[in-house]
Order: sequence, then structure tokens, then C-alpha cells
Amino acid sequence: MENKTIWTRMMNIDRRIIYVIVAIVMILPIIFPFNLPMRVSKRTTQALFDAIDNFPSENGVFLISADLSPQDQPELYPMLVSWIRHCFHRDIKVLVMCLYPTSLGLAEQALNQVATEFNNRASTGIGRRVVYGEDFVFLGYKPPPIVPILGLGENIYEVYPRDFYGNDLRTLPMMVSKRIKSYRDMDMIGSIAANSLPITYVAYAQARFGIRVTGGVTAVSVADFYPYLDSGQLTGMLEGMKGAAEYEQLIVEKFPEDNGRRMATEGMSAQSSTHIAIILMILLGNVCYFMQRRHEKRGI
Amino acid sequence: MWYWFLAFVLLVSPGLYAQESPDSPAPPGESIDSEETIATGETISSEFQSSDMESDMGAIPAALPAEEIPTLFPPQNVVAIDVPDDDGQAVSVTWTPPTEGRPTRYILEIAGSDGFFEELTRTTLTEYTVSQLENNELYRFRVVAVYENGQSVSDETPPVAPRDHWMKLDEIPVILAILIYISLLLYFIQAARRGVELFIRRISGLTAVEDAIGRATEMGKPVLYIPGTSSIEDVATLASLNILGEVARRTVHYDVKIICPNKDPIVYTIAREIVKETYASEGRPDAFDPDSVFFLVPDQFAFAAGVDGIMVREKPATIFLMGMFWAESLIMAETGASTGAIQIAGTDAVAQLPFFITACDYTLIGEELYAASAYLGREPMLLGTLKAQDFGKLVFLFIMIVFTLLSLLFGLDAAGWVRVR
Amino acid sequence: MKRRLPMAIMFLFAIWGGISVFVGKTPVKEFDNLLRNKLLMIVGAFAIILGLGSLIFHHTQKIKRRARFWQYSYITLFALLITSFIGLFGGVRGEGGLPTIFGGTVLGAHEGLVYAFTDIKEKASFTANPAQFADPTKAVMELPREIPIEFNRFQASLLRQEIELRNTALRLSQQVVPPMISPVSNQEVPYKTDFKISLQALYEGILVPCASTMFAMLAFYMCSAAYRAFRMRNLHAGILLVSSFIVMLGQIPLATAYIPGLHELRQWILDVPNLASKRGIMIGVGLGASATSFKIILGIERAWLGGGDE
Amino acid sequence: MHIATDFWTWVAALLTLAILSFLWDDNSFYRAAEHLYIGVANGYSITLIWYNVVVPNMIDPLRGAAHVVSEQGFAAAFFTFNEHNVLNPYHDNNFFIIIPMMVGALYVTRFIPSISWMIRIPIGITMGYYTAISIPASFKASIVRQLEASILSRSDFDSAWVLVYGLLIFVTTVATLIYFFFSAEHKGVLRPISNIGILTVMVGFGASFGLTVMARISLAIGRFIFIFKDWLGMVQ
Repeated sequence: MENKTIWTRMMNIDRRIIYVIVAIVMILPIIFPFNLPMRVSKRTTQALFDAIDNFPSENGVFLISADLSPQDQPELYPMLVSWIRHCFHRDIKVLVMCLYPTSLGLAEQALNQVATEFNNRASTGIGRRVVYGEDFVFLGYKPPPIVPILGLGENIYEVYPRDFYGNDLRTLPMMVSKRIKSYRDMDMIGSIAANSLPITYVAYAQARFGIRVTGGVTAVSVADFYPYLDSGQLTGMLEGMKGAAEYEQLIVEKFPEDNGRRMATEGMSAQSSTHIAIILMILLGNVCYFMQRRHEKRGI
Repeated sequence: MWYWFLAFVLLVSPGLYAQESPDSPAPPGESIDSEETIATGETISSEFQSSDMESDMGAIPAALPAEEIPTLFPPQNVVAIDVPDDDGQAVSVTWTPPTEGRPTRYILEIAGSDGFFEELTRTTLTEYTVSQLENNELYRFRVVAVYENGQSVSDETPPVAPRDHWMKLDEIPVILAILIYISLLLYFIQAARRGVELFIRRISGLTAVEDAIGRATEMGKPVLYIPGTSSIEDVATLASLNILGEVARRTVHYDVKIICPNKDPIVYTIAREIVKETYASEGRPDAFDPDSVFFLVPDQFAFAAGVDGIMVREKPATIFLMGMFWAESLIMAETGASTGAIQIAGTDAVAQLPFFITACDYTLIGEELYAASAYLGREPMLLGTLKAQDFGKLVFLFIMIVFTLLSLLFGLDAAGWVRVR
Repeated sequence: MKRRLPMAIMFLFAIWGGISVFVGKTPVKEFDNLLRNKLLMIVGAFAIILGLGSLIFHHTQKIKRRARFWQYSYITLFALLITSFIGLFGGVRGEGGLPTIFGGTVLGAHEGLVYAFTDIKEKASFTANPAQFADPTKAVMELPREIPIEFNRFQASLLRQEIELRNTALRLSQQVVPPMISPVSNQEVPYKTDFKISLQALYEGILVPCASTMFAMLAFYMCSAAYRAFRMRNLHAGILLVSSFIVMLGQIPLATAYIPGLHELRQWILDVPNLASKRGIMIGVGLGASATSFKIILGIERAWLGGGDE
Repeated sequence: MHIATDFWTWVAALLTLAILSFLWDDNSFYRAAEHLYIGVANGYSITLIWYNVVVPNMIDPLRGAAHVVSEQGFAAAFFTFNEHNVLNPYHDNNFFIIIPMMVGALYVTRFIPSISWMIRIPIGITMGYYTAISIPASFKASIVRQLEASILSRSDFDSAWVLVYGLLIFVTTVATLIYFFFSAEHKGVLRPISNIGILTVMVGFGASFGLTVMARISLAIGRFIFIFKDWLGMVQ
């Protein structure tokens, strides 16, 4: 016991102490938030924003595959909300579908939230009302994932004869007026997912049907997607909460009337403090390691 | 009176109008009341017109004031061809900008067998792939250039019919690559059958497997095997199931209990068969506990929660995390590490590898997972495929280097040779 | 027979899968769609029976054997039973026969007609495109208080949409809710909240928080993993440490704003070494995965058959 | 500060705390939450499979077919013609759907030992089809397209930075591939190259880890926001 220095003990610290420190560092900024400057990444966030902003025909069609689950909600949900906002601002038709049942509630909530936002604003005379069936359609869920991914390239009405609410899809005004039948009638697929689904879209939807694909992905998987971004298979993407915060900023810059809640921006301060804490802990861990090694060498 | 109603319906629903206009008994000029005609006539390019009104304009070029046309130039070289080597229903239309003037956008119009042109889409680009056409029906196209102060219509294309093709020839690079790879595979499998000695270097994570099971025996504690959290469609799951067979064989040998919770019902079924048959083929069918391989839950994090519980309560000596994983990887790996078990992980999920590397004792990176079942089994035919994998990489490297040289030295578009749509 | 037949069938379907990718003829495409969208899905649905059987067996065994913590198995079994009962008989969002929504605004669907039991009293009329509606004759209707009224599906979905909007707004803000404007009449609608035990409520009240919390625990696990594992033991560990350090710093808006070049360095790491390593691994994985697929199709790798008799 | 009054918010908050308590140690609250979670998640997926697969793909077509039989006689339900007057054996309202149902039912043969081998048939079908379509997909996305992206061209040499980047990516990709070469020991000339390869891999993993930290922290933040805002009402 006597040769256990402070460094050794620090190195083998009970992991619960680490947990407590992390919790404190995370909770404080939530209660007392602070604001931080931000820089928009060109290749990812800006590229995606520009792509949606420059859909070839006005009234474009954006298919959002919302495959977020409640667990990754803090990161992905703001992205979904931002995309829908951007589309509604630009009068782009939005199709939302889910590949997993766990996404249904959140996807519907996002659509409802943004629609309420726009309609409340419209009631004060700013912007326009958005209407289900004319501006957006919620397709719902159809398993397994490969079925809608491939099926939508052929015929959307075979995969989704009815939308989530049970309407005959062929009768919805937006589907009729835009003559939406398959990927060829859509401008881009946006895949919001915590896993490799955007790559699945690249492999199946893009490879087979040539539609542009973009991703809203958790920061964890960002590194995986760089090869695809580089080879042009992905048209921009959003990197986790940071990307979502950047996108929120771009939307407010372009559409100053937007007064929706900016959830990603809110979370970024706790984000920064925790990062700093982790960095300090890693430094501390290394200092302990080196001190202990020095101590050992001296001892022998 | 009824056709006023019809006109109203047509105006509020452009899609319907597009479909019904050929059958409409009322001539277009009459079906729209005079006020509307004047409004649309005056505001061809102005902003306040609704898009509904504008889309009607494309279909009624006759309403254009005639004297404006000569000052505006139409799009040139409108060409429509059937999209080659596809599965049909699509025609690709391309055109070039007018010789003079800058149109704000183009309107692409299509005419089917009835001969009426109707608006298809509006775009700022000079190409469009028309989809959802009927195979083997004839279609004609024309492009309207929209200017600030009016429109100009191009010539019609000759009729073209979309066709479905037997072979999607645009996939030739893929087909070639697959063929090359198949022949490599078959060659090396044959070589292995003939008994040619195939050298495979030591893979450290794999040699650790034996030691780890040995340790479990010494401690008298079970082995926990997680065959990934994906379905059977994922090849990594199949690779993991192959490794499960090898691990199960060793657990029978050392008489160690194996615990294998599953997330996917089909994977569970196969995993159970594999373990059961391994017990049978090793001569210990009685030792198979039907409750050792079980189905837990199809939900990702419920599965992680359950596995965490198993880890802290059963305290396995060795934990295998093999196959496809998502975010739950570190939840399981860290909990496993806190129980003091030896952990061997393997996945082709690049995003999860860093966590396995930090939290596990050994990690099979990417294709090492696929190599594992061949390596553990030491079956010559499986080693043959491992060799083919290596030579596949060599071929890739060779093409990559040679094509780059060709491209740099001679300025050839070598990357284009392997481009797929 | 017991091994050859399954392998032959497997091979046939593999050949079909291969053909369907490269052949564009319509009949091939149509059958492939059918196979993928319908038949395989039907086949796969049966596997869940096995899964459930296993789950129930696992827990009843535990209770029988009085294994450690066997009491908790009752929780799982009861939760399973109650959830599936509510789901199967009450519908996903309370549209089934079993009452799962109490008070407030209730909508139910049956045989294409949607009944509403609501406090909504309003006159609905439609002037929009009649083709949207299954039955245009039902376009005008009176909605008296708490009497079942027929909506067509589209109207009902719009109404339900608005009600969900209200619920969402309530949940999100817990404060004053904007007035509910009926999509049917464009007039304000009185509204009161309800209490739900529908499947959707179970999902939002139990599954969502549990899943999010499990996922959130990762933050803690990552910190402890980083503290223990990120030490400059050797060159490899050092490189891992340095690169993650830079990327982590680059995530902080504060750091990128004040440390010159950090943003660019982080981007460089992601663009160059990260790209190359991922590409290298990916190519290997692609080859390895294809080789495994080939081995299975050709019957070299037959672990899925188990061992057993020929 | 106004604490939530909604029943489900309380359930959610208590479950959140119960699961977080696992960080400290395994305890009865966690065990209860875990078992509840597993039970509800299973029940939820059964219901979804019922409504999304069983009802639309099995019950509805059979009901439709039964209806056709009652109106037009037995043959009509098997031999339905499509709009081109071609025999359509896979029409929706058709007893044809019984065939895949029977194949699926083979899964259940596992409970009957004498014919339990038949379970391999549905497994084989699923595996055969999905492994086969995975080959072109992975060749296209992970090999051919990556090959195209890896090949340098003269346009990459427009500026010095792009050139350096391009060359570095090229060299490190080659090195990574060499590292994963199993046929030869890492000796001689392969040694330094494969070392570069593994270092590249480590930089990539480090980057992944660094990026992930952010993602995971976001999630924990989301949970704490729920506790302090939605449940306790401490934060606006």
C-alpha cells in the first residue's frame, strides 16, 4: 500500500467520480446558459444549405427520411426541424418517411411543430399558412428499410398506398400537382439517421436511381461519411449538434422573420463546457501517467 | 353554367387540369373567363401571379401576345432520347440555351399520343430526365424559354419511346469488378482444394480468442457472445455467426457455459441452430442448455440495457462483441470493462471501432472480422477466399495506381472509365 | 435433403437477387418488387414468433428455477402482455375498440370512416378540390356536441393533425397554447387535453425516456473511457490521442474562434488522414463482405445450416 | 419554478433517474426499469408488426380474396387478371398470399423436432436474396466509386494545397490497404508502409472519437434539459 503514490491513485480513480464531475459540468450551463460565436463549415453545412436553396425548379420536392430515434433526438431533431423550416420558407414540398417505427412519433412531432410555427406566424400576417397534403406529406413507416429505399425508386404508391393518416396517397393535392411517383420526381433525399442509413441511400437509391443524397448525421458517424462527401456521393451534410446549430444560424440569416425555437443553438454552451472538462481530464490523466512513470523509474 | 365550375376547378388544381385538358369539351379560350385571360396575358413574368396560374400558361401558348415573340429566342438543339440501358419509363431531354438572351428559366412540355402539349416541369438547368412514362408509347417534347418579358417556344422533338432494357449496361464497371473478383475467388478456392499451401499472417486479435476462452475455464465463469445488433441482411452478422460456431466449439471443449442474447429474431434462430448443432457435433448434445441462446428484445437500447444487466449479474469471464454495432457498442463495452472481463470485439462499423479499441482488450478491425471465421476454422477453402480478398486489394491498388499514372501522364479521363451512374 | 434443399432454395433466390439488380425489363422488375415488398416481409414476420417464444421461455424458466432476481421477470412478462394488449386492441393511437384515451378530444377510425367524439361544434364546408375526397357528398356537415359524426378520412386526418399540433404545443411549452384553428372551418375550436394510455402514450412515456437515457449514459462512459485509455503509452496511442484532441477542440465554437488555424487543422484531419483511413477500411470491408456473401451463396460457408444430418 | 403535473412526464422522469442510477451501481430501481423497458419494447414491436405487416399483407388480402370467392366463385380468387388482361397470380386480393405465409410458417417447425430442419428454408430464402443483392451494392459503393474517387487527375493539380492533399490521401490510402494485407508478414519494405497505414487508421479513429464526444454529450444534455425544464420546470 505504501508505494501507491498520489499519481497511481489518480490514475485508477473510481469512475464514479468522473461521472459526478461530468454531470456537474453539464448541468450548470443548462441552468445558466451563455452565448458563443460560431463559424459555419463550408463543405458540409453551407454546401447543404446552398443545395436546398438552389433546387432546380421552384417548388422542389425534398424527401426526408427521418430515422432519428428518441435517443439521438438532441442532435438530430433540430436538423429535421431546420430542414422542414427551410423547405416551408422556400415553398419546397416536403415528404417525410420513417424506416424505423421508433422514428414515427418524433417525425410527426417535428412536422406538427414547424407547421404550428408557420401557421401561428401566418395568423399574425407574416409568411404563409402551410397545409397538410399541399405542402407536406407524412408517409409513415414501412419495414424493412430496404423496401422503401428501393421501392421509392420504382413507385411510391406501391410502397405507400396510403399516407400515415390513412389518406389515399394518390388523392393528396401535392402528390397530384407535382406528379410525384419515384425518386426521379424528387430533388434530393435527406437522410437523418444515427447509423449508416445515408450510405445505404447512396448504395441503393443513388446507385440505382441517381438521386442526390444528403445526410443529417450524429457527430459520431461524421468521420465515416467524409469519403462519400469527398466523392460527391453526399451533397453536403449536417454534423451533429454543431451542424444543426450552424444550419439554424443560416436560416435566421436568410429568413429573419423565422422566430422558431433554436434548440441546437441552446445546447451548444453545455456542449462547450463539457468538452473543456474532458480535455482537461485527458490532460490530467496523461500528467498522472507521466509522473507515475517518472516515479517508478526513480524508485527502481 | 357547369363549365364555369369546371374552369374554376381547373384553375385551382393544375395537376387535374394537366390530366383532363385533352378531354375537356370546352375550348381553352372559352373555359377561362375574360378577366383571368387578361390577367395572365399581362403578367407572364410578373411575380404576383400564383404558380397555379403560371402553370396554366405553359399549356396555352396561344394566349401569348403575338408581337412579343420575334424579339425572344427559343432554346436550341432540343434532343430527347430514351435513357439507355435503364429499366424503362424514362426519357432524357437536353437542350442548349438560346443563341441570344438570358431566359430566367425553362418550361419543359410533353405531348403524348393525344398530341396536346402540357407542362411537365420548370427548371433552370438545360437537361431533364422525364420519368413515369409508359414504356413503348411515343412522346414528343419541346422547351419554352421564359424571359423577363415573355416566352419563346422551341421546335418539337421527333417522337421518342421509352423502353426497358435487358441489361443495365451503365453498370459495366461494377459487373466487371464482380467478375474479376469471382474469378479470383474461384481460383484460390480451387488452389486450396488442390492442397496448395496458403500463407496467412498471424492476426493478433484472433489468437487472443483461444486464450480468452481458456481464461474463462480457469475462472469457471461463462462466456458472453453478442452476434451484433443487426439483422441477417447485414453480412457482418453472417460473419459473426460463423465465428460463433468456432467459439461455441471451444466452449464445448472446455466445458464453459455460453450466453448468447440476440436482438433479431432471425439471427436468434440461426444462432441457436449453430450452437445446438455444435454441441451435437462435438458429442455433447445433452450439455446444450436451450436457454443459453435467447432472444432479448428488438429495440436497440433496450437490448443494451438488457446486456448491461447480464454483464453485471452473470459476471462473464470473456465477452465477445462481434458483428455490426451502432451506438450501443460503447454502452456494452464499457460496462463489460467495468466488470473486469476480457473483451474481444470485431466490427466493420467504422464509427464504432474507436470505442472498441479504447474499451476492449482486442479488436478485429473491419475486414479482419470477415477473415476471422476462415482463420479460426483453418479450413483450406475458407483460407482461399481470404487470399482472394488480398488479391482483390492488389487489383484495386494496381488499377488505382495505373489509372492515376495514365491520367496524370497522358491527361486521360481514367476516373471516367470506372464511373457508374 | 435436409441440407441440400435449403441450400438449393437459397441459391435460387441468390441468383434471382443477382439478376434483378442488373436486368431492367419490366416483368423482372415487377416480380422483384413483389418479392421484396410483400413476400419476404410476410416470411420474415413469422420469425418474431420464435423470438417471442424464446423471450417468454427465458423468463418463465427464470421464475420456475427461482434464478437470481427472478421476481423481475414478472415485470417483463406483465409489461409485454399489457403493452401488446393495449396495442392490439386499442390501436396505435387509440383508434381501436379498447378505450385508451380518456376525456378531451377523441377520434377513432373504423372501416374507412372516422368517428369523432369531440367538443367541437362547428360547420364544416369544403370548396377545395373534390377529387381529394372519397365521398364529396359528405363535404358539408354539422358537428353537434358529443355525438358521433362521420368525417371522411381526409377531414379527419386534418382534424387529428390539428389536435396533435395542440398536444405537441402543450407538451413542448407547457404554457399558453395558441388557439386551435380548425382546418375544416378556419375558426377557433375549444379544446381540452386528455389522458392517454394508448400505445403511443406508452411509447412516449416509457420507451422514449428509457432509450434516451441509455443513450445519454454514453457521455459518461466516453469520459471515463477517454480518461483511462487516452494515454501516450506508445506512438499509436499518442496519435489517437492527439488527433481526437484536435477534433474535440475544433468542436468548441470558443476554441475555433480564438485559436488560429485550429478549424483548418481539424478540417485537414477529417479531410485527409480520416478520409484515407476510412476509404482503406471501406475497400477491405467491401471485399470481405462480398467474399463472405459469395461463400454463403456457393455453399462454402454453411454455418447457417448448423451441423447435423445430411 | 413549476413542476410538471402530467402523469407521463413523471413516469418518464422517474425512469430516467432509475436508469441513470446504473452508473453508480446495479440496483433494484435499474433492474425494475430494465425489465419494464424490455417488456414494453417487445410489446410495442409486436403491435407494430401486426399493424404494418400482418394486417395489410396477410389479413387484408385474405379477406379480400374471401370476398371475391363469395361473389365470383373459387377460381376467381386465384386467377386474377390485370389491366392488360394478363394473368396476374400475385394480385392483392388473392389466395396466392398463402404461399409466402406457408413458407414463413416453416419457422415454427422449430418446435417440432422431426421436421425442424425445414426452418432452414425460410432462412435460406432470406439469406440468399439479401446476400446476393448486397454484393453489387457494396461493390458499387465501397469499391468502384471509391476507386473513381481515388484516381488523381490533372485537375487535382490546380493549386498547391489540393495537390498536397490529393497526394497525401493517395499515399495513405495505399498504406492503409497494405496494412490490411494478410498474405505477407509486415517485413522489409512492407513494414514502414504498413506502419504509415496503421498510423493513418489511428488518426482516423481519433477523429471519430473526437467527433463522437460531441454527439454523446448532446444526448446527455438533452436528458438533463428534460429533467430540469420539462419535469422540474427550473429552466425556462
